[in-house]
Amino acid sequence: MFPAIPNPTTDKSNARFGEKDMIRRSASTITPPAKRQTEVAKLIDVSKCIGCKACQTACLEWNQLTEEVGVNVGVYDNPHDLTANSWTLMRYTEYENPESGNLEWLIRKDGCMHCEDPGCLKACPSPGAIVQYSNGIVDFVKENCIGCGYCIKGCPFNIPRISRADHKAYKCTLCSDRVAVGQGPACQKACPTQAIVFGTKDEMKAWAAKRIADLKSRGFAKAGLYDPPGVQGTHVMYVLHHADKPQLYAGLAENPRISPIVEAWKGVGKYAGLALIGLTAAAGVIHHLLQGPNRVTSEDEENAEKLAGGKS
Amino acid sequence: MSSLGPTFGRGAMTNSWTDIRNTDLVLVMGGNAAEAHPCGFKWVTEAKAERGAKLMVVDPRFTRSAAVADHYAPIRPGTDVAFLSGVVNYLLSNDKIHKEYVRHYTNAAYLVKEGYAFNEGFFSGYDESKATYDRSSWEYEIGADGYAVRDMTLEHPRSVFQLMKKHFAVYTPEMVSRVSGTPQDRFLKVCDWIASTANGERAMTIMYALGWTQHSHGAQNIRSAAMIQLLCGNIGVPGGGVNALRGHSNVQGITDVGTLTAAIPGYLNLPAENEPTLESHLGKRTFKPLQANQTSYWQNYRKFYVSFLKSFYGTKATPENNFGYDWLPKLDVAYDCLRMFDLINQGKTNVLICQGFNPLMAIADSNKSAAGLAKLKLLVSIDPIETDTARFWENHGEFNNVDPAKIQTEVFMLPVTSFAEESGSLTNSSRCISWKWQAADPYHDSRTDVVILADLFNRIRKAYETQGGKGAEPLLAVDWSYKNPAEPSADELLKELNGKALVDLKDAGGKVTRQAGSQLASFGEMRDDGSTDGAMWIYTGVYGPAGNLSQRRDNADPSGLGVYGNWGFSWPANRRIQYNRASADPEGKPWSERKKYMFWNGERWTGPDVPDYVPTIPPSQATGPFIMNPEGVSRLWVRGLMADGPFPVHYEPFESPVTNPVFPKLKGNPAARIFQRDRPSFGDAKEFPIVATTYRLVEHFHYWTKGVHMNAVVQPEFFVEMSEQLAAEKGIKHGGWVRVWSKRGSVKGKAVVTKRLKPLTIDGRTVHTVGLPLNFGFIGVARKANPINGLTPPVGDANSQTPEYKAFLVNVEPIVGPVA
Amino acid sequence: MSTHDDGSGAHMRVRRYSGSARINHWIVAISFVLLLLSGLSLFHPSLFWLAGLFGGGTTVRWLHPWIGVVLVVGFIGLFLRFFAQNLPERTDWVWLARIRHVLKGDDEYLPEVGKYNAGQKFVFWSQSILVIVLFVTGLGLWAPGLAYVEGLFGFKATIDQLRMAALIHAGAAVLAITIWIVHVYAAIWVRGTISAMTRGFVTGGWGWRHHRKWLRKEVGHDERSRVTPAE
Amino acid sequence: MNIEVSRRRFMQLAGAGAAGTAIGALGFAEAEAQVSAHVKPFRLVQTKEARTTCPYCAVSCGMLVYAAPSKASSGKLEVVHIEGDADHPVNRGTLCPKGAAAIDYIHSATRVKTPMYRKPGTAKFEPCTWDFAMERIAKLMKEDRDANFVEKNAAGTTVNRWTTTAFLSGSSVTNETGWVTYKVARGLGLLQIENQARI
Repeated sequence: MFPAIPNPTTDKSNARFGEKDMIRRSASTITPPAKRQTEVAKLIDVSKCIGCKACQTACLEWNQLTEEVGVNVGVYDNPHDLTANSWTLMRYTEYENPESGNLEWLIRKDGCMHCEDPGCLKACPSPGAIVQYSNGIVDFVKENCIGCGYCIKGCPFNIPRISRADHKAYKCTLCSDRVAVGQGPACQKACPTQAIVFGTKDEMKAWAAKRIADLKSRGFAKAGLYDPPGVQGTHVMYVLHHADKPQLYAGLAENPRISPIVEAWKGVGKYAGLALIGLTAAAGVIHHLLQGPNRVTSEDEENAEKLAGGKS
Repeated sequence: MSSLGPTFGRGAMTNSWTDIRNTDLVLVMGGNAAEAHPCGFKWVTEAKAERGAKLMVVDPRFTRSAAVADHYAPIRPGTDVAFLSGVVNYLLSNDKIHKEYVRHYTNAAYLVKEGYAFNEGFFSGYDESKATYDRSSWEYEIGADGYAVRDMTLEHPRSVFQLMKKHFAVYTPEMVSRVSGTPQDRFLKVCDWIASTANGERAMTIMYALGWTQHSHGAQNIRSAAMIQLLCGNIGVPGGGVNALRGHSNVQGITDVGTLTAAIPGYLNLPAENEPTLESHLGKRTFKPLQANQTSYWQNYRKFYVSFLKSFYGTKATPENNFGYDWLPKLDVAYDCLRMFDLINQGKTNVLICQGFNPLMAIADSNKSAAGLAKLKLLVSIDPIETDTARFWENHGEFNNVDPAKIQTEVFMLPVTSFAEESGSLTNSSRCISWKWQAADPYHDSRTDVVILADLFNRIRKAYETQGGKGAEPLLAVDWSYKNPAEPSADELLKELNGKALVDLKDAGGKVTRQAGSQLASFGEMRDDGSTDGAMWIYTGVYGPAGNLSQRRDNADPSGLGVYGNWGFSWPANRRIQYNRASADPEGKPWSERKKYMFWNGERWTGPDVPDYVPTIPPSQATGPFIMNPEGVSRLWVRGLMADGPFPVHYEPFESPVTNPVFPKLKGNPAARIFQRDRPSFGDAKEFPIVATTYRLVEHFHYWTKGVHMNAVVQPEFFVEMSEQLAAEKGIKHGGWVRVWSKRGSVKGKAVVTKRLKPLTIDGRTVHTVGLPLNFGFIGVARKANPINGLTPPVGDANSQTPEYKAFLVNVEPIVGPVA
Repeated sequence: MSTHDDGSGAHMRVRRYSGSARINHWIVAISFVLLLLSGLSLFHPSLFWLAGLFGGGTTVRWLHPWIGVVLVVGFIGLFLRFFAQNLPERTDWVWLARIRHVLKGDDEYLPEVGKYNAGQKFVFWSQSILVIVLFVTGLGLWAPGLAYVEGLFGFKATIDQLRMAALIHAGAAVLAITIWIVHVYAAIWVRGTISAMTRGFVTGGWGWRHHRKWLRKEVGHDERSRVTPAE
Repeated sequence: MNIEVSRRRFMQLAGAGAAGTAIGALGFAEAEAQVSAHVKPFRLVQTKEARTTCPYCAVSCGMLVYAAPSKASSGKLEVVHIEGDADHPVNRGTLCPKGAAAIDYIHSATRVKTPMYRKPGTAKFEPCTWDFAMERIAKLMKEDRDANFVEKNAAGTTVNRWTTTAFLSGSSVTNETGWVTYKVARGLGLLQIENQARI
């Protein structure tokens, strides 16, 4: 039994982390704090998930988001994709396991993975619009967001969405406001089967190990933890029955990392680009200094007049 | 509930939600706990994770419960009895039963009297013209001592045990597969796993819900399951039980309170008109023990009845007037909801009051219901939200195509407070009564149900006082001496349910044990002379001298068995596992260390729970653990307590794609509740070859949450689930529109084509099943849909009268989307 | 024929650009500069301050694409006006082969060129291509634009396509800026050029020195208002 | 509460090391007061908390309801948030998608705000007063009862029943409401009384 996190208090309490615990800030150079807070993580045990969507409504409720009533398109996934208001979403996959002959209904809660190396933050051009705290939470700061959508391209998991209403980017905050007062995220608290648990990252890894042992005992030899090294690990992790095939779970990235395209764009690209521009400008200046202006001589003018005169 | 009672003595979930953590094996069948009771289902995933328990799911669809199961077996809707009877046969023929338990704690040893018979699907005593059984031959052989005769060797051919072996022999794995469509290997795996618990070392729990009850033979589904649990010795033990997962937050409490046609609170009965006197009523129900030294708790029926009458009529109830017995209304027939809507449809009912009830959506055959509502003079809806019923007269295009001008019904919608705007107690599925506190002010002009009903009652009574009228006397006799008659408080009402001493109660020695005016601590204190009151004996103790125990919030669990004995109050007498005496062997020792719960310590019964037993009766007295039953034991064979037979029989649903493969002469349950008028509304397999079953979705609660925005967001629209094979056969596109129709009505929805539904081979034929979620309608914020019960048949279970929502016939075709 | 006194001496003036061409050019030029400034503000954190010129990053985010649209429309105008004169000729190769002389300003060693020399043609064609590239990739970065295009053609761009669009957009922008710098520098370095786009005229000497073939053609043409000899 | 204790025990079991890493104080190196411009303030501060039971299924989960004075409606206490009660032994703080969205039930677009009346043959509901509604309903019910109440059946047995009015009782009301409902309905002599237990 995963121990319940005690109920919240309504007394005034101060946030236990904030600005000075930032270790990364988009489009800015900052000095990270000397001491890092204990890293937190949310662990999603897909093998315990019943796909009830309590996480979805709890998220909407706590974050006071209003999503549109959609339609059914032949699947249980509703809404059909993450949106600026739906920060988490159950994705359902019907998988006929060729080894066991059993049908498996794989249900994965999609949402921000809170990467240790966040691609969104890397891509973000607006200073302070995306921050990463030393406990691992990657948060969007609405006031600083300009709505360019670069974070979407930067994200290896295709998570952030731009609001059509206010043109700001949104995604799961890991309920930073709740975590700040010692609570778990709203989705975690609601999860009926405690498929979602929350604690320090070490605790979550220990918890996952226990779950994986149980799954192995039930014939899932490849059960494992999804904490992808390509992004230096995540602060939202999955326990998967088929950890060798994450793509089975509605296309969970097999080896996520910040896309090389994004690396090229926001890494070497931006320096190379500036350098090229700078060099060209400098070349012009130097050329001008060395060569001086290319002036029209009076001879030229006379020749021209002659030409014109000759004609007229 | 009408099957657990006849088997065990009480009709309620045997164990508790938190006890499920102690199980080794879970069978989810006739329900979909993950979908309908997600937060209770956590105890299943907990048992899996912490105890290594296994989960099996048997369901027509691969459900959300199946998504986390270790084993899944498909089944054709309406064939659960065949499947479970197959398990019974497996256990008996392979001798995989818990022998000692069966011998001592069930009626396996009891001899059935001569004359009882079972032939080609019919029990002795069937009257075809009335479609009912004369149950007089379904009785034990009674010995000279007045007790039932037993054969403890279980060898006597007329012993229940031997009759059982004979009765179930036909349900071989081949037969089960032929009837249910379950592949034999999948069926046998279920049997094998169940058999692994028939030993007192391991326990299995069975979790079911409306998937078993909503059949014309629903009660017998549950009976079959109860028998399996008895054969395995899984009743009364931690992690065992037959757990009825009930629907509404307080449906257990409301069933206890008995707002049902023939009930009096606490499972007492409303008198019938052939019981003209109090004695004639009590005499039939004060059961004498059928075996020496048995508790036969219903011997106390009279005390509970009189205490009820004292609460109902107050000081006006006196020994001289039989405590007001004459004033009680007397039944001519039972007015269950099927009959109710039949009468409404016939125009025989003038006024309908719906309190938190949306019958247009909820009752079978919505078109029949709608036509009936239009014949009412007055319809009152007391509900926090607008219901489809309250707006039945409004035109909603093809979803409710009516002409308001032609409907003369007067309709009121009265706004009532929501759950968060009032205080009071609720009883959960596992009988635990807990208090809730008002959290917010009433929304707009809404008022509590209590204020509304008190206002109505006071107005009507005042009119009778001033103007007189028919039946004024019984009406004015009702006790209404609340501090504020306009608003009786929840506190005083719960006290009234609990009961108090009206005079000083004295023991045999004349010592005062309870002072006049003091609340009763236990129903053991109730008297039949009018010296106590108490509207509902089973709740006595919840508000005793120690105060309102439903408010207790101590979640300590010293035993680690999930007992939580100081959280709220669990009826009866704060017992958390019913029949828990059965967790020990006849000598009073636990069956095993692993399953240790209640045991005899040499002086008394002890353990983490309250013994469901007189705590001082020693094992030597051989008093049975099923104290409500006059036998003291549970019933594998239920005598005449059920309308359609003492043993379960496989009956096909009333609309079935095949002839009953087991008993070809049977056409549905011969004793089912059916009105002759409705017979023409049944379709046959030629016209309607596809089986349909209805169910709820986890994202919605019945017909309420289609008006709840967030729930509409996560599941916005009605759909029809079907297999890839059926979709291909009919040319239906995934996500495309389809029409589904039965003999009674038609609905339109989106097709969810899925691998989770597969065609089954039934008696050599391919049978398709479609799944129809029930949560949509024409009022709310979710997308509009036709009421699903426009399709369902108006036939009810023989015992509970529950309609057959789970198995009927339809046809399906692809269509162009509706215009509306 | 008319006379014109520009105060710098009485040189012959030759009309190089009509009024509408100049307006067209400056629309493109201004939008290019605005795009450059706003684009660079999102390109590198050290340049984010540029967004302040537009009222902040949010404005940049929505304004930049619309300026882009203006530029594209303007550029189409320029393209239609000038593409015929920018078609490559054999002399362009000679000119290119003698790029050393170009850089030294030794125009006398260069072949006579028409309205545009090979360098200018390079600017014209490369910017034409880059504008197309920037427009197409820009759509991928512009939510309403993308939604419109996806709706129009009924497809859904993959996230990798969008990433690639971002990368290409940035790369193309860098190239465009680089070429733009060459263009601006050339206009400054080659004195007498800017008036072509401000007042529409160049001196005859400028034409003689840099675009002699063009000048010959202009002179040989119907003179009305095109060539204005000195008094 | 013991849940807190067992949580600490878990932390140790799970090898998290020092007790300081428990979520309660979530290992934040600098746990002292720190006001942040970034992390949103916790929105339950200074709301009023009450413990209630979920209105939906029969798991009857414990819920915490947080209310605050309404701005729109003259300071009436209005629900602002609902979450599970972690102390409740059955649900342990969890809620299903319905329970977690219960606030939208309270504020549902289809919530009835005031008594509504539909006259025969008309096509709309009109608001009415409580007094009008209750008086009219009481009058119509008495008329029906006077017309159809049966004191004695054909055999002369006292039966005191009224079978032309039906009452469908909700199964989500409290036990106390259920009892009042029973008393009123049965007291009037009704036999047509049902709840959702059967369906």
